Parts: sequence; structure tokens; C-alpha cells
Amino acid sequence: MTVMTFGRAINAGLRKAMDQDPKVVLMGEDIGKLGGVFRITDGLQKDFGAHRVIDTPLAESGIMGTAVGLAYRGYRPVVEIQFDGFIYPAFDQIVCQVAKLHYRTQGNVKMPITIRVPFGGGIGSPEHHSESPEAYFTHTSGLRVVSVSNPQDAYTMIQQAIASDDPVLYFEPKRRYHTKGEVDEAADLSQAPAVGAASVVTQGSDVTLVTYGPLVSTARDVAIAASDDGVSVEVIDLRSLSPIDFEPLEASVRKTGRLVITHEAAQFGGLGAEIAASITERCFNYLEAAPVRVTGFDIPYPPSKFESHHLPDLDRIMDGIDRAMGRPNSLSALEGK
Amino acid sequence: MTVMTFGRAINAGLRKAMDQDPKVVLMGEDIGKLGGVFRITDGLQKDFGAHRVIDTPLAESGIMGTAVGLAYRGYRPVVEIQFDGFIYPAFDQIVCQVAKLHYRTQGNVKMPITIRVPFGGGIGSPEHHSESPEAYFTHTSGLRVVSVSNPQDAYTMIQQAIASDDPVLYFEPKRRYHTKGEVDEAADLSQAPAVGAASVVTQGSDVTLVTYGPLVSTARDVAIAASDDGVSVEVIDLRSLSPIDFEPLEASVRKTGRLVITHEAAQFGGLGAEIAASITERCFNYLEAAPVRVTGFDIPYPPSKFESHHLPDLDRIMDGIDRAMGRPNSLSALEGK
Amino acid sequence: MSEQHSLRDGVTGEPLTLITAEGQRVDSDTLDPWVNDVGDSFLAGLYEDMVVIRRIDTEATHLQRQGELALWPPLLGQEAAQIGSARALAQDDFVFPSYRENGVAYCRGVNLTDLIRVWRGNASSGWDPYQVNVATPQVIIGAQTLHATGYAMGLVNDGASSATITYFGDGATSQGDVNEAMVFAASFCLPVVFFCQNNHWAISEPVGLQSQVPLAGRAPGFGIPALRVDGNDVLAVLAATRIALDRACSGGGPTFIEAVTYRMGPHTTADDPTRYRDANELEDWKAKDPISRLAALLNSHGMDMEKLDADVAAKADAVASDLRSGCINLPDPEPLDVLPTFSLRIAPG
Amino acid sequence: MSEQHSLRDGVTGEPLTLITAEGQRVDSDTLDPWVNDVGDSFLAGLYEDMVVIRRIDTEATHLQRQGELALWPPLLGQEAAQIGSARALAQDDFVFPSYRENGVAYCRGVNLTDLIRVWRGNASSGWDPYQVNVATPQVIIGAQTLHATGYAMGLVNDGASSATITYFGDGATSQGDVNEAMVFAASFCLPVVFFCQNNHWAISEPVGLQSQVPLAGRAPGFGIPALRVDGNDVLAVLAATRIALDRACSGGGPTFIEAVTYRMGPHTTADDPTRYRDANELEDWKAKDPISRLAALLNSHGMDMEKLDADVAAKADAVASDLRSGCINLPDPEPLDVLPTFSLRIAPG
Ligand SMILES: Cc1ncc(C[n+]2csc(CCOP(=O)(O)OP(=O)(O)O)c2C)c(N)n1
Ligand SMILES: Cc1ncc(C[n+]2csc(CCOP(=O)(O)OP(=O)(O)O)c2C)c(N)n1
Ligand SMILES: [Mg+2]
Ligand SMILES: [Mg+2]
Repeated sequence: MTVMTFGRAINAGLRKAMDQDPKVVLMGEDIGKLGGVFRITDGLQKDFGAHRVIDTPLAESGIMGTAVGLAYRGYRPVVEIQFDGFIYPAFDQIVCQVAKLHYRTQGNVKMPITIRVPFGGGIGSPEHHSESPEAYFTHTSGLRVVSVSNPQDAYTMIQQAIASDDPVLYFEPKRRYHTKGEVDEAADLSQAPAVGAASVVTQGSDVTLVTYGPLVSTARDVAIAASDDGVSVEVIDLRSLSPIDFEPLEASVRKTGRLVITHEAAQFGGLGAEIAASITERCFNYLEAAPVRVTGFDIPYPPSKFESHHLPDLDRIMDGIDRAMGRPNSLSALEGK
Repeated sequence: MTVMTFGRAINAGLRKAMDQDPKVVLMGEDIGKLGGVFRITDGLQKDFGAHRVIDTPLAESGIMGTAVGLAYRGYRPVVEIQFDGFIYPAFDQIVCQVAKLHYRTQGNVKMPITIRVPFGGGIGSPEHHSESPEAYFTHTSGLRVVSVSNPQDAYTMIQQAIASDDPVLYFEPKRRYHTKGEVDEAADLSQAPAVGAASVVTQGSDVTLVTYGPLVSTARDVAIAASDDGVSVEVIDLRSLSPIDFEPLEASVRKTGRLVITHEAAQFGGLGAEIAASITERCFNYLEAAPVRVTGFDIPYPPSKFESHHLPDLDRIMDGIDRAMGRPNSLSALEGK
Repeated sequence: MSEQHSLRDGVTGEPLTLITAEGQRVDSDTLDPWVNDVGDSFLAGLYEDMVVIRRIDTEATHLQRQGELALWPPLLGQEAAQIGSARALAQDDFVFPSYRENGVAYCRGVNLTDLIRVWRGNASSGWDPYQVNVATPQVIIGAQTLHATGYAMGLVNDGASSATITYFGDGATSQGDVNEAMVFAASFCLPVVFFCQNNHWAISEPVGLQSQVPLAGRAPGFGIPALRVDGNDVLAVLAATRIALDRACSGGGPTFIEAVTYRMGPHTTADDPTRYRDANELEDWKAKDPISRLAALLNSHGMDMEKLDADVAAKADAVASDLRSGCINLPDPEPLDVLPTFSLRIAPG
Repeated sequence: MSEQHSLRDGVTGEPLTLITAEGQRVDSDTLDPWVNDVGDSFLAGLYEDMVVIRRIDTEATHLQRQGELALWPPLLGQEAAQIGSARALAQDDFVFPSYRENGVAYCRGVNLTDLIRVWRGNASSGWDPYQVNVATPQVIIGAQTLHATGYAMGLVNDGASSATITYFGDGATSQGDVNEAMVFAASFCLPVVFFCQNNHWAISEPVGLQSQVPLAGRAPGFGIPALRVDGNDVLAVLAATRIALDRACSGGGPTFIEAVTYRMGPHTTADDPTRYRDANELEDWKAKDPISRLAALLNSHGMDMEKLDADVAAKADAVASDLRSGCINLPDPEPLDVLPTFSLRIAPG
């Protein structure tokens, strides 16, 4: 076990994947000498060469389309999108090519592309640097989507994503890059939890709190704070956003009867809607209350002076728990209206 | 009242909007002499000139970005995207510019752009010609999204969309272009139902069936077929997909206690998830069963020989109604598993 | 002719030609050295190819009219562009086509039934790309040019000495992707041939709407050498493609070829070109037909055209009949085949 | 110098220059006619502008270091490119900038406090574009070039005789949008000036990664005339921009200007250029500083530089102090201001 930051864990995972498979190549803007604007690829170009850690021209569709061609040729490209908000120029190549080529060719052409996306807010950046676009991709058939919440998962899951023959979007909670945690670098990948498996982070019996990525650590804090209030919260880290591993969620909701979902992305049509709808379908007779969603507002990501109000935080999630528990909450005053 | 096809009704609405406001310009591929591949703009270039009905170079991002500039200058561009599957190259301009500019500039710069998208399947076309990408846009804050289901709405709502200072995605169910219906061309726009208002198409008391666009007419057929089965179905045409006019939905579900939602788009993260989640939040104590979704499969749109299996049709929606009603249905055999 | 002059000609001037519309062999300093080995029997082979793919095109159009195909994108008029380029390729070279390169696919050995699976609605792609080194037809305009670029990057990394060729239309040159592909190919000096069939129309839009200057002129600004050739001249196209492939395979990087040709049919069987284009234009281009000019040349060389035409017609008939029976006998897929056999999520809805 | 020769020079050869790095006035057939009216007092004004915006830049960088701004994108080294072009504009011309054009914004009359709202995190845009005819800073690389193109289309439809100018970097030239903007501008012959500040770097990527040939050479392939000018020469930039605006406003369509300059600071205050670039390169460019060369020229003309520098410093001090106090006194927004006052949907979550 080594203690390392989140960012370092991804770096170590990338290094291991590159060591093990010469077909793994990294591509992106500024990932070479600079090591990426977040330094996630720090040192890799020096060690593996510019043909495996490729600084590309400034064009996301170009990067993604080139990665498709490399995958066609048998490579396993790992693309870094510099910030969440810059993935959209590549949207067409992702949705029409990366996601569809294996279906289009009846599986003949595989697209083992990993798309790394530093995402989410909380770092005081200007527009387009703090977005949570995951729902666009979870709604796209043919893609796997994961998000990681701790250094160990970051390390393991980047390797699993690269090893997967399906294309994977790998969402990195950028505001947690400096969080430290223990990582077992020697762990056998085949013994690690499946990339698709959700995990119960904190056990509880009153209410199930589902989240992923940057809000997992907030959710842990919520569980602690709520227990002071006498509410026992079971926190589940989704890990895989598409497909979702519904079984642990169902099991938990059958036990608690109450569900809160939280994410930074806008609520309308966000992943929370799918989780709420699916769990309602699967556990209708167990639910004591409607699933509650605590999310970013349905507005473009606001200027950074507002982000503390925009992002779900301990207070807002606690309030969501109160709503799920039928306790007095911020919406109580609106009741009956 | 004039009887006209769906396609003709849009054409007439465009013509009226252009007549009334010289700032309305149409842009797109092949919309001039050809009148568009579906002939929706037939005759308009001849009558209004090539500076108002603009055949553009073949580049969707270019079209959308140019439309943004025209809107900056005070124009009201109406962009035709030739087919649903070709909207993705414009995704960045739509999501980062069209949707955000009014928020970014505190409302100083308005984006009264209408984006017309022939969408959905059922016309026997190859890949990328039959998609239902609406959920990408309904999840994007700052956009209005509507879909029309009959010639009268097509005629009225295209004018309302163009008149709106917000950007509007206007989804046209292409397989209904030849459907005929009565259109009141003289009707006063200010008397028409608001563009955001859902409408109850068929009244019923046992189950609420919510849909939009191409499946509204299927839903009507379902209501008739179900009534033979002794089930009274209330059909609601959403009309506005974002924002959703939840009140009539709530009222209906309070009455029926059961909800079925159907759309052609994939289920996972589709608009049906939002509707199910929102109605569960709003009507939890009235629901007799979990909301049921009947949708396209979670796969890329399949080759056309499969589309009759992929698209929700009368049988599959009837089955969804049976599920909502707790009657024997296609999933009964799986129960308890 | 000075090098300077011939280069300008080759990029933005009159298209380079070896066989005139009348079937006369003319010289070109640029192209001639690349077709020294081409004798009459090779030319006769190209002739056969062109006749056969025109026949495939006609047959498929009939099948569409008869309701056996959902759609067909004819290549009528573009036979020389497709055959001249495809016959320059080595087996290892990889093709990234658009939807219109049925002639190229034929040359690569795509099975006739596989050729029409997509257009009958049975499949989203008719063949396994790795069996014939041809990617599946690309519908998103221009997207494939980036795939060719990425594949070429893989070739370089692998130390392979083959190339990719990507086909796209005049309309496609307006797409960001095509321009980005040129940026990437130039930046990494990749073995890609950008083969633009300027058939003068993008559905109803004339090429002048996309660009008011010759399309080949676009490439040098990206650092990519370009050649503008008569796309109805199968020999000129062969020569130009050989130049480009030779450069690619010897580490010289990408080349852009504009093959100036004409789409004599509709955009697809769903299109009605009389709505937007002048019948005279079509007549002008009929006089430049790629097949008849080669016939005239072969005839002038003393070739027994009666025999050749009979042989070629027999071959074309056989191919057409295979195509038809393959099409008609293609069984409808089973409903459950809609589901992928690999890991995609399926909603229960 | 023949026209042919001067044109080639102007596009892909050495950048056109009027004031050398040493501050010597040299001739240019292409540019001279456009700056006949520029006397020493005008030059002194440009000098003041450059000093002031450099001072704004320094002050803002300090404010960022002191935690008063979240981020700042310095323009150090690019003063001549921004001032020379901005001072060529008429009031009605509309500017579509990237995030780095704070010097241009200053010239257009953007209020100093408004200038830093975005960088302090108070707003997504600091000013009302219609008050100053400058769009808000664009963060999505290249997107603004299409907006300039569309606005220019509107100008033509309105019969207006003004133009748009859009600023973007060397890195941006690789984006599809920038290339599509050239396609649209050329196709419709629109009054757009594509003003590329080639500052040699896109964050850590040298310009050679985007293009191995001069960027100005890109445009002619789209049918757009181009000028490659010394971007550290404020007079050459002024002349080139005037040429482009004149062409635009008289129906001649778009022009592409490559202003060859250098980003002497970091990409933004969050960047550390020592990780990727050689200190010698910076030294070389310091010798080509845009401000000192103009000082040398004015000095050689007998201008009283002591007085000028004192006046200019006073002005710069005043501006810097306004900027600082505007920044520090900017109140934090009220939480509820996060919600738009117009029709967006708000989730209750
Ligand atoms: C991204 C995208 N936009 C629009 C279309 C619709 N479309 C199909 S073919 C075509 C014209 C293509 O013209 P060109 O590139 O010249 O090729 P050609 O058909 O002439 O071979 C258009 C607009 C598409 N397939 N993809
Ligand atoms: C679409 C997009 N991709 C990536 C980025 C991240 N990014 C911001 S600035 C920059 C470099 C821009 O370089 P250049 O165009 O030369 O302009 P400069 O910063 O040198 O003025 C990058 C990659 C972005 N803002 N937008
Ligand atoms: Mg064409
Ligand atoms: Mg730069």
C-alpha cells in the first residue's frame, strides 16, 4: 500500500497499462512535456516517447476521430479531454463513431477507447471548466461510463477501462485530484471489483444516498452528520454510471425504503432521473417516499462566485434526506401549494 | 380551416413568420431550390430570395455558429438540420453558445434561434436518419425543446418558436409529414395554446399515457384499442419537452393513479426517466404502480429491417398499459425472479 | 513546361489529363512517369472494371425501383475516379470510404451480396472491414477522413509501409472534420491519401457554394501537396493516386487529390435532380464520359472492341445477375438479431 | 518588387514590417499607402495604449497573485497586435474576441471594472456587448470566428457598410470551427477580418504542432486573401487591418491576417511555461519588444521621450489604480443572482 493523491493514482494506473500493453497510446492537448494541465500524465512522455504520449493539435473532433482510426488499427487510445466543457466538439465522433462502430460492424471493429474527462466544479474556474456532462453519454447506447471517487478506484478503474474492449468514458472529479488515499499498486487486476460494480461506502438503515465522483466524499460527511441527527444513511458509490449496477441499490432501498440521489449536473434529465425512475420500477412496493434528487440547478454552470450555492453540499444533501424522511425541510413551507 | 399535410403546415407557418418579420431567415443544407430533402421549405427561396432562405455550405457547426452571429445582429434564424443524426457536429455551438449566451450575458444577448430537426424512425432509412436525440437537449439548461404531433400544432408552434426570444429546438416527426389534418391559417397566434402547454388528447380514467411527436397518433390508437379491452386511457401530448408542463400530467395521474410513458429514444436517461421521476415526486401518494416506460431499446438505431421491432408500437404500448394496470403482460413470466 | 508551372497547373489550374474526352492520349510531365507500365491489356482491365461497376450501379438502381433495396447512391459518371484510384492500391492499404464508393468496394473484393446489405436495410455494414481492408460506408459527411488519419498514425507506429486512402465529396470539404484531418495528417506527416471526388454537387448544392476556388488549392495551405486531375480520366487518376501512395509509403506524408468528375445520376434514388440542375450541364458531362473515352483510346490503339465489349458485357451480366439473386435471396433478419451479441445494455421496455 | 513577389511575401514569406525590432522605419509597398496619415502624435497615442494595456496586464496579474482575481490571461508581448488592430476599427465594427483580448476591449471603451468581472468570478461576461460592440470573451477555442461570420452576414443583409473582426490564436487554427468560418465567409463574400495572433504557443504546444507552414498560407486555399505581418510592429498591424477592413467594407469579402508575435508571459496565471519552453526563446523575443521599438522610433524622430514616458506613466498609473480599486470594491454577488431573471427552468433540488 502506498499513500498517494488521486491524480498520482491515475498517473500510476496509466503507466502500468502502458507498461503492460504497447498498444496503449495517450493522446490529448498539452499531455506531453507539460504533463497535462492537471499533470495527470506527468513524466509519461519522457518515459514512453512522443509516439505513445501524443500532444495533438488543438481540435477535439480531430483527436477523437484519430483515436477511432488508431482503434481500427488495433491500438487502445486513451484520450484526455482537457476540461469537461471541451468535449462537445468531439461529440459527433463519440456518439456516431466511438459508440456505434462495434454495433455497426456486428462486433468486427472494436473501439477500446478510453476518454478521460476531468469533470465537475468547485475549483473556481471560468465558464466551461466545471461542467458535468455525464448524462449525455449515459443516454448514448454503446458507451460505458464510469466515475471514480478515491485513489484506489482511480488506479484500478483506469486500467480496467483501458483493458475493456468497449469504449469507456472515465470521469475524473477534478476537485479531488489532491485528495490522498491508500493505493495497492501490486493488487491483481483480476481480483479487483468489476468495473461495473457499485459499492456500498457506508452502511445504514434509514435512507439510501446514491452518488458518484466528487460527491462521494461529501456523502460520507452527510452520513456522519445525519447519524448525529439520529438518521442512519447508507451511502452507495455508483462507480459505473452506465450501465448501472442496480442490484446493490435495490437491496439497499428494499431495506431503507427511502432514496436520495445527488449529483452536480442539472436535475432535469440528469442521471438522477434514471436512477429514480429505475428504482421506482424495481422497488415500488418498498418505497416509503418518492426518491429525492439533490442536484445543480437547471442553469448553465454559473460564475465561480456562485458555485458554492450551485453545487450540492452537506446542507443541501441533509435537506434532501429530511425530505426523503418526511422531516421538516426547506420545501415544507411550499407544501399544500 | 384548410386540410393540409403536416409538412405543408410547417411550410405555411414558416411563410407566415417570414411575411411578418423581415428578420426571420432560414438556413440549412439544400433548403433553397430543392426545398429541403423533405420539401418543407418548398417555394420559400423563390418567394423570399436567397438572402432569406440560405443554402449553406455542408457544415452543421458552421451553420449553427453563423446563426449565432446572425442572432447577435438581431436576426431570428431558423436552422434546418437535415436529419436528426446530423445535429451532432453542431452540438458544441448549441450547448456552449446557443444555450448559454443569454445567461452568459445576463440577458443582453438574446438567441431567438429555432432549430428544426426532422426526427424519429419508421421511414426505412439507413443509419443516422432515424434518431431521437431530444434528451440531449432537454438536459441542456437554456434551451426550449418542443415536438409537434399534428398539422395544426406544427403550423402554430413553428411560429411561436420563431417568435420566442429563447432558442427552441423544434422536433418534427418525419414519418408523419404526409399525415393530413385541418389547419386554421387565420387563427390568431395570441389566442393559441401557449407553446409550453401540454394537451390532453384523449380523456380517460384508468391510466395516463404520456407521449409526444410521432407516437401521439399511435397513442390515440392505443386508447381506442384499450377501451375495447375495458381500459380507459388518458392520452397526453407533451408538446413542450423542456420545460415540461407538469400540471396536466399531475392532474391526470392523481385521477388515474397509473402512468405509462412512451418514446422512440432509448430508455436509459431518456425523457421518460425525467417524467417518471418528476411525477413520482409530485404524485407519490396517488400512484398505484410504478410508472412504466415503453421505448426504443438501448442500442444504436438498428438497420431498417429491424425498426418495426425496435420502435414502440400499439402492441408494445398496450403491453406497457397492462404492466401499469397489473394485468398479465410480457414481463409476467419474469416476476419474482 | 517549368516545374513551377506544372505544379500550379496541378493544384488550381486545369485538371491534369492523360486521356482527353475524345479519347486522345496526351502528355503530362507530372503523371506520365507513373504509368509507363500501363499497356493496353491493363487498360482493358480498367475498362472492364468501369463497365462492371456501372452495371452494378444500374442493377442496384433497378432493384431499388422494384422495392428490393431501400436506397441506392449511384456512382454513374464517377467510374474513372473510383477505378483509377482503387486499382492503384496495394492489398495492405486501407480504404476509408463514404457511402458512394461501391466501385472501390468492388475492386477490393467485397462480395456483391455484402455490398447491398446496408442498402436493403439488413445491416448497418455489409462486410467485415478487416477481410477486405475497407472500412464500412460512412454516412456522417467527412468523419471517415479522421479515421484514415488515425489508422495511418497506427501504420507509422507499427513501422508498416502501407497507406490509407479516404474518399469524400466536394461538399465534405466544408466540414470541420475534413480540415482537422488535414491538420493532423500534416502535423504528424502521415501516410494518408485524401481523395476528393469533386462531382460538382452535394445533393442540390453546386460546388461553388462550398468553395469559389478549386478544392485542390485547399491542401497546400495545410502543408499538404495537392494534385488536381481529370476525374473522368482513369489513367490520370491512376497516376495521381500512385504518386500519392508512393509519397505516403516512403515517409513523405499526405497528399490531396481532387478528381474533377460529375455525378450523372441523382444524389440517391430518393433524389430528383431536375429540381435543381440544368439538363444542359448533364449533356456537357455526357460528352466527357469516362468509359467512352477509354473505348475510343483503345479503339485507336487497334484493340478489337467488338470482342472486348462482348467479353466485358458477359462479365457485367454475370455480376449483375449475382447481385440480383444475392439481393433477392437475402433473408430478412430475425427480430432478435437486432440485439447485439456483445456487451450493450438492453432496456426491457 | 513585383506584385507577384510582394503577395507571396505577404502570405507565407517573412512577415511584413514597417518598424523593425530596432525601431527603424522601413518601406513596404503593400502597407505604406495605408499609414500615410499616421504622424508622430498618432504614434504617441499607440505608444500610450500599449504601455497602458501592459500596465493593466501587470496589475491584473498582481491582483491574481494576491487572490483578488481567480485567473488572468496575460497579453504581455502582444500589445502591438492588439492595439494596432483595435485602433484600425471604426465604432460600428463589431469585435468577436477570444479570452486574451483585454487590450482590444480597453480600446473599445470597456470599463475597467467590467474587464475583470469574469476573471474575478463575478460574472460569465463583464459587459453588455452592444454598448461597446465587443462580444464577450470566448473560451471555446475558435467558436467566435463563426459568430463574426454570422454577424457579418447580418451586416450585408442590412446593407450596412461596417465589418466584423475576430481574434483567435495559432492553436485555434486547428479547430474545425475556424476552418468552417473561412468556408462560410468566403462562400458568401462576407465582411470579416480573421485576425490570428500567432503568439507561437497554445499553452504548451508550439505552433509547429498545429502547422508546419505559415498560418497565413491557410487562407488563400479557402479563397481568402491573407497578410502575414510582424505582430510586434504596431504600425504594420494597423496598416494590415486597415487593408482588410477597407476590403470588407467595400464588398471585397474576408481577409486573413496572421500577426506574428509572442506570448512573453504564461498562458494564464495558472500556467508554468518553464515546464515546456526554453528561456532563450523568450530572450530572443524580448529583443523584439513591441513597445521599446516604438519608443526607439519616436526617439529617432526627435520626440521628447522623457515627457512622453512621464505622461504615459501617469496615465497608466491612473488606469491601474482604477482597475485595482474597481476590482477590490466589486461586491460579491448575492446568492440568488445565480438565477437568471429571464426564462430558464430552475430545479427545486
Ligand atoms: C454530417 C452530415 N450532414 C448532412 C448529411 C446529409 N447529406 C448526405 S450526402 C450529402 C451531400 C454530400 O455531398 P458530397 O460531399 O459532395 O458527396 P457526394 O454525395 O456528392 O458524393 C448530405 C448533405 C450527412 N450525411 N452528414
Ligand atoms: C474547445 C477547447 N479546447 C480546449 C481548450 C483549452 N485551452 C484553452 S486556451 C488553449 C490554447 C489556445 O491556444 P491559441 O489558440 O494559440 O491561443 P492563445 O492562448 O495562445 O492566445 C487551450 C487548449 C478550450 N478553451 N477550448
Ligand atoms: Mg459531391
Ligand atoms: Mg497561441
